[in-house]
Amino acid sequence: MDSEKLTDKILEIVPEAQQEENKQFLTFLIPPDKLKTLTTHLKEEKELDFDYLFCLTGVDWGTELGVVYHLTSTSLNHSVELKVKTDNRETPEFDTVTDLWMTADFFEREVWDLFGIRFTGHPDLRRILLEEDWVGYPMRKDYTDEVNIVEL
Amino acid sequence: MGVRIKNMKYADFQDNETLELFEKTGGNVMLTTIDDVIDWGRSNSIWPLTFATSCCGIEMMATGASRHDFARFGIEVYRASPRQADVIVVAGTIVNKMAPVLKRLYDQMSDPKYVIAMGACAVSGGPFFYNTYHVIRGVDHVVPVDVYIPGCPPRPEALLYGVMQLQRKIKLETIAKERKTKDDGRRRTIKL
Amino acid sequence: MKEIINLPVQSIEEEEYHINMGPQHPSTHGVLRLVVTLQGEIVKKLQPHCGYIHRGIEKMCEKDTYQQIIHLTDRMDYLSAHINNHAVCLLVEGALEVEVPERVKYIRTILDELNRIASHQLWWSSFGMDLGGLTCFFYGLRDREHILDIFEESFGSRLLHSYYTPGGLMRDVHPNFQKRVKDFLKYNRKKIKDYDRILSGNVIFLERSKGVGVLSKELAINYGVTGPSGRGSGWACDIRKKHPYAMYDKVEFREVLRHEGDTYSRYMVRIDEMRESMNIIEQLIDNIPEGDFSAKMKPIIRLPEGEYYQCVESARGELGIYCISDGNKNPVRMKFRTPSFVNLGVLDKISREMKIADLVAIGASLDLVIPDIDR
Amino acid sequence: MNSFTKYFTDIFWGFRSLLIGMSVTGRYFFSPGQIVTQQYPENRKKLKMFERFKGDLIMPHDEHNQHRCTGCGICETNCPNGSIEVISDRIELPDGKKKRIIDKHIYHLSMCTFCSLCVKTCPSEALDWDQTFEHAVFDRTKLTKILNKPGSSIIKDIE
Repeated sequence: MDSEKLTDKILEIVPEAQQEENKQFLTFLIPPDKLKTLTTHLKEEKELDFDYLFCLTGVDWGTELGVVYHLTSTSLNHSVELKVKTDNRETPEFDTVTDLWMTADFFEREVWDLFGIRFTGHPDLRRILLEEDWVGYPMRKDYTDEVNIVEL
Repeated sequence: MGVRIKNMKYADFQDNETLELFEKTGGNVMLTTIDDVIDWGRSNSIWPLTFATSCCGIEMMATGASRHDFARFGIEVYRASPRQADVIVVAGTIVNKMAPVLKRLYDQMSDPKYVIAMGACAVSGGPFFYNTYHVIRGVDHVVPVDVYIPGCPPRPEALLYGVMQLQRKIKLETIAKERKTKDDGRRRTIKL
Repeated sequence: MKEIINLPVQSIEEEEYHINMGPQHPSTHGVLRLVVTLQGEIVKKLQPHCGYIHRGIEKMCEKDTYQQIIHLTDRMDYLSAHINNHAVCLLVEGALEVEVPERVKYIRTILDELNRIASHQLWWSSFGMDLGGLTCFFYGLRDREHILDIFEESFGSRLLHSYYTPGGLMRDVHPNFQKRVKDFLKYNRKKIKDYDRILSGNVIFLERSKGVGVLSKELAINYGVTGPSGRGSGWACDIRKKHPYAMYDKVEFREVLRHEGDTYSRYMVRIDEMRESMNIIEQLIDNIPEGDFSAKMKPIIRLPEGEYYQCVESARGELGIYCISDGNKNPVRMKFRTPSFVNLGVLDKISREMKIADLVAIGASLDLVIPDIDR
Repeated sequence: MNSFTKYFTDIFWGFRSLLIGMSVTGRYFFSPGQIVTQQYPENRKKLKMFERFKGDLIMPHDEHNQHRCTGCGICETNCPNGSIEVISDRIELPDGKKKRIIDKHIYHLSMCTFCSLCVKTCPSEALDWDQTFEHAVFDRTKLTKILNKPGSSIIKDIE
């Protein structure tokens, strides 16, 4: 499917989606509550068939926290990049995509570990890299740790 | 000083002044002979623990393999259990989560036990000294270290050289005195 | 007495218990901890606990310049250090739209493939060792030393090179480079036959690897298992074919695919890949063009504002780098989609209902590098 | 009958594969020309590293005890792990100009990762790699080195 058709299709499913400028991928900013609907459609519909989630990234843009999903279809060879953002730095929360792509299991645990973004419906949301009793989320921009970090 | 390893002369080694600090003080003829025999045995059969955390572990494997052959030094077999090991070669970064495990492994080893810090990460934190939140800056914050081998990663020959340094150190031990517990003075952090 | 005898005794077959493999365990290849729930000898559930070598490389990248990031990526997947460097270099070159000289492309491709062979040889050694064949360990590492000599002659280090820079190479390759590589290829062709004779046809090895840890193609895609492990399940996921970079669109090579999806097919994919890598090198080594070893770059590299994703085929699978830049010399966010991290996720799924001894074989066949998981 | 033959063919192929494998090891056992083991401390005199081998950072000095380092600090800023510290002084030249000269070029071998960025970026080519690799010591402080020799000065024509 070429990118124009894909854009139409995604806008049909989620009219609130905003397309963003990006040279490499078709990028959409999705409202967090529509994430589940869109990803389910992307995965399940035969003509979209996004069966491979190749990257899931947690990002701290300074004021907003968010997650970037990179999806591609192994059969139809088209890819898309989805973004969700939230202002809520205390208890950021998005829907999980683990039930669609099992890759997301570890990725989401990592994002929870390093950014403190909670994923509703994730089967086993524990810290994956740091100890269970670690305080704070180290990849956030405002993370400070005077004991462990030596600044250059 | 009669400490000779293989056919390396005393002057060929580095850091002889620190070695002289460790030198034993006197002893009668009988005891020194027994010491020599025991130290000869100990220094030529130091068995390492299979403990590799990252890149330096690959060089440690390379040292154990055909080209460099660890076993020529009596470091015959890698033991998977700390109970059977004499030396722990800390090859790689030690992070906060791993430090308790390393400490426990060290505690489980039976005396006499030795530690070689191999590679920049184990010596001082190396590339992960600054700006990171989860790294122990030098394994000597966790366990006392006998020999430091810098390099990232050190060549297999450098590891063999470090092993010879350790053998020299073992040859200076005496059974008359308890082996110095390593916490006095030698375990210090370096101001950078 | 009677009460004791009449106590309800749970038979061992029904009782579940947990054992810890790792963090210090010879067969986890590093500091991975697997909490295995067993019933008898059958694996019922497996929980990987990583993070025992989590060094926060992504956090460090936010304070480093792009040249400095290259030396950090060496330490992620140390067995394919060149390929990791290549990913960062391609990311920077793509963002700045720099055209690197042909010579650089040739040399980079050759070095990448040499690195892949070295990585697979080390994997072969440790895989054999995990299955009880100590001979493999000595033979694999013996042949690998030849590649390391080539590396060391040109840029002075054996394992972690930091040889690529954005725009080119740190310095030109040694004049002996071509001759040494050709000698190595001649040598290695014979040795790979030895590998087949020692392990690939061995009856004990076949018993322990065929039908063990079967991963279907659908599962491989759903779990994102890339690299030789994914291709062992029949999924054509080679980045060198899908998104060619460097010289890969100019050379001819076969994407090695097998469809059984078990440990043996993952093993055979890697053995065949070594041969394919040698074919690629053979096509390139005689035609390295003369020219500069680096394009002109500014001393301080600033990527234009935006987001970039670059993937390369590392020895373990798809290595992706997602980078957000705000126009400064440091990235805002640098995410490494490392292949081992993703491949580890499937270990639980494919080792269930297997014997615990098979778990060692399955874990080794996924070729996990632990610092690559934890970063 | 079928399982019976299968049983014996399996045994036959099993033995065959084992013998094939053992023939490889046997060949190496009886061909001493293929010995690859290096006798490290014995061959120490002959053992030569490759000329590009990165063993240790040095600052080459010429016969007049002069080096090429201006103390600009570019190596310090380029070092990814802070293993170089340049401490420089400002002195006043006879003609009234101020000039920066190097006081100490401190190099932490314990932290160096041999990425070669300092050697590459140095504008006056003052740094180079040495081929020594025998660095193991008992005391970590010994790994901090001062690269410029005592009493050394800068070669005249370098700015």
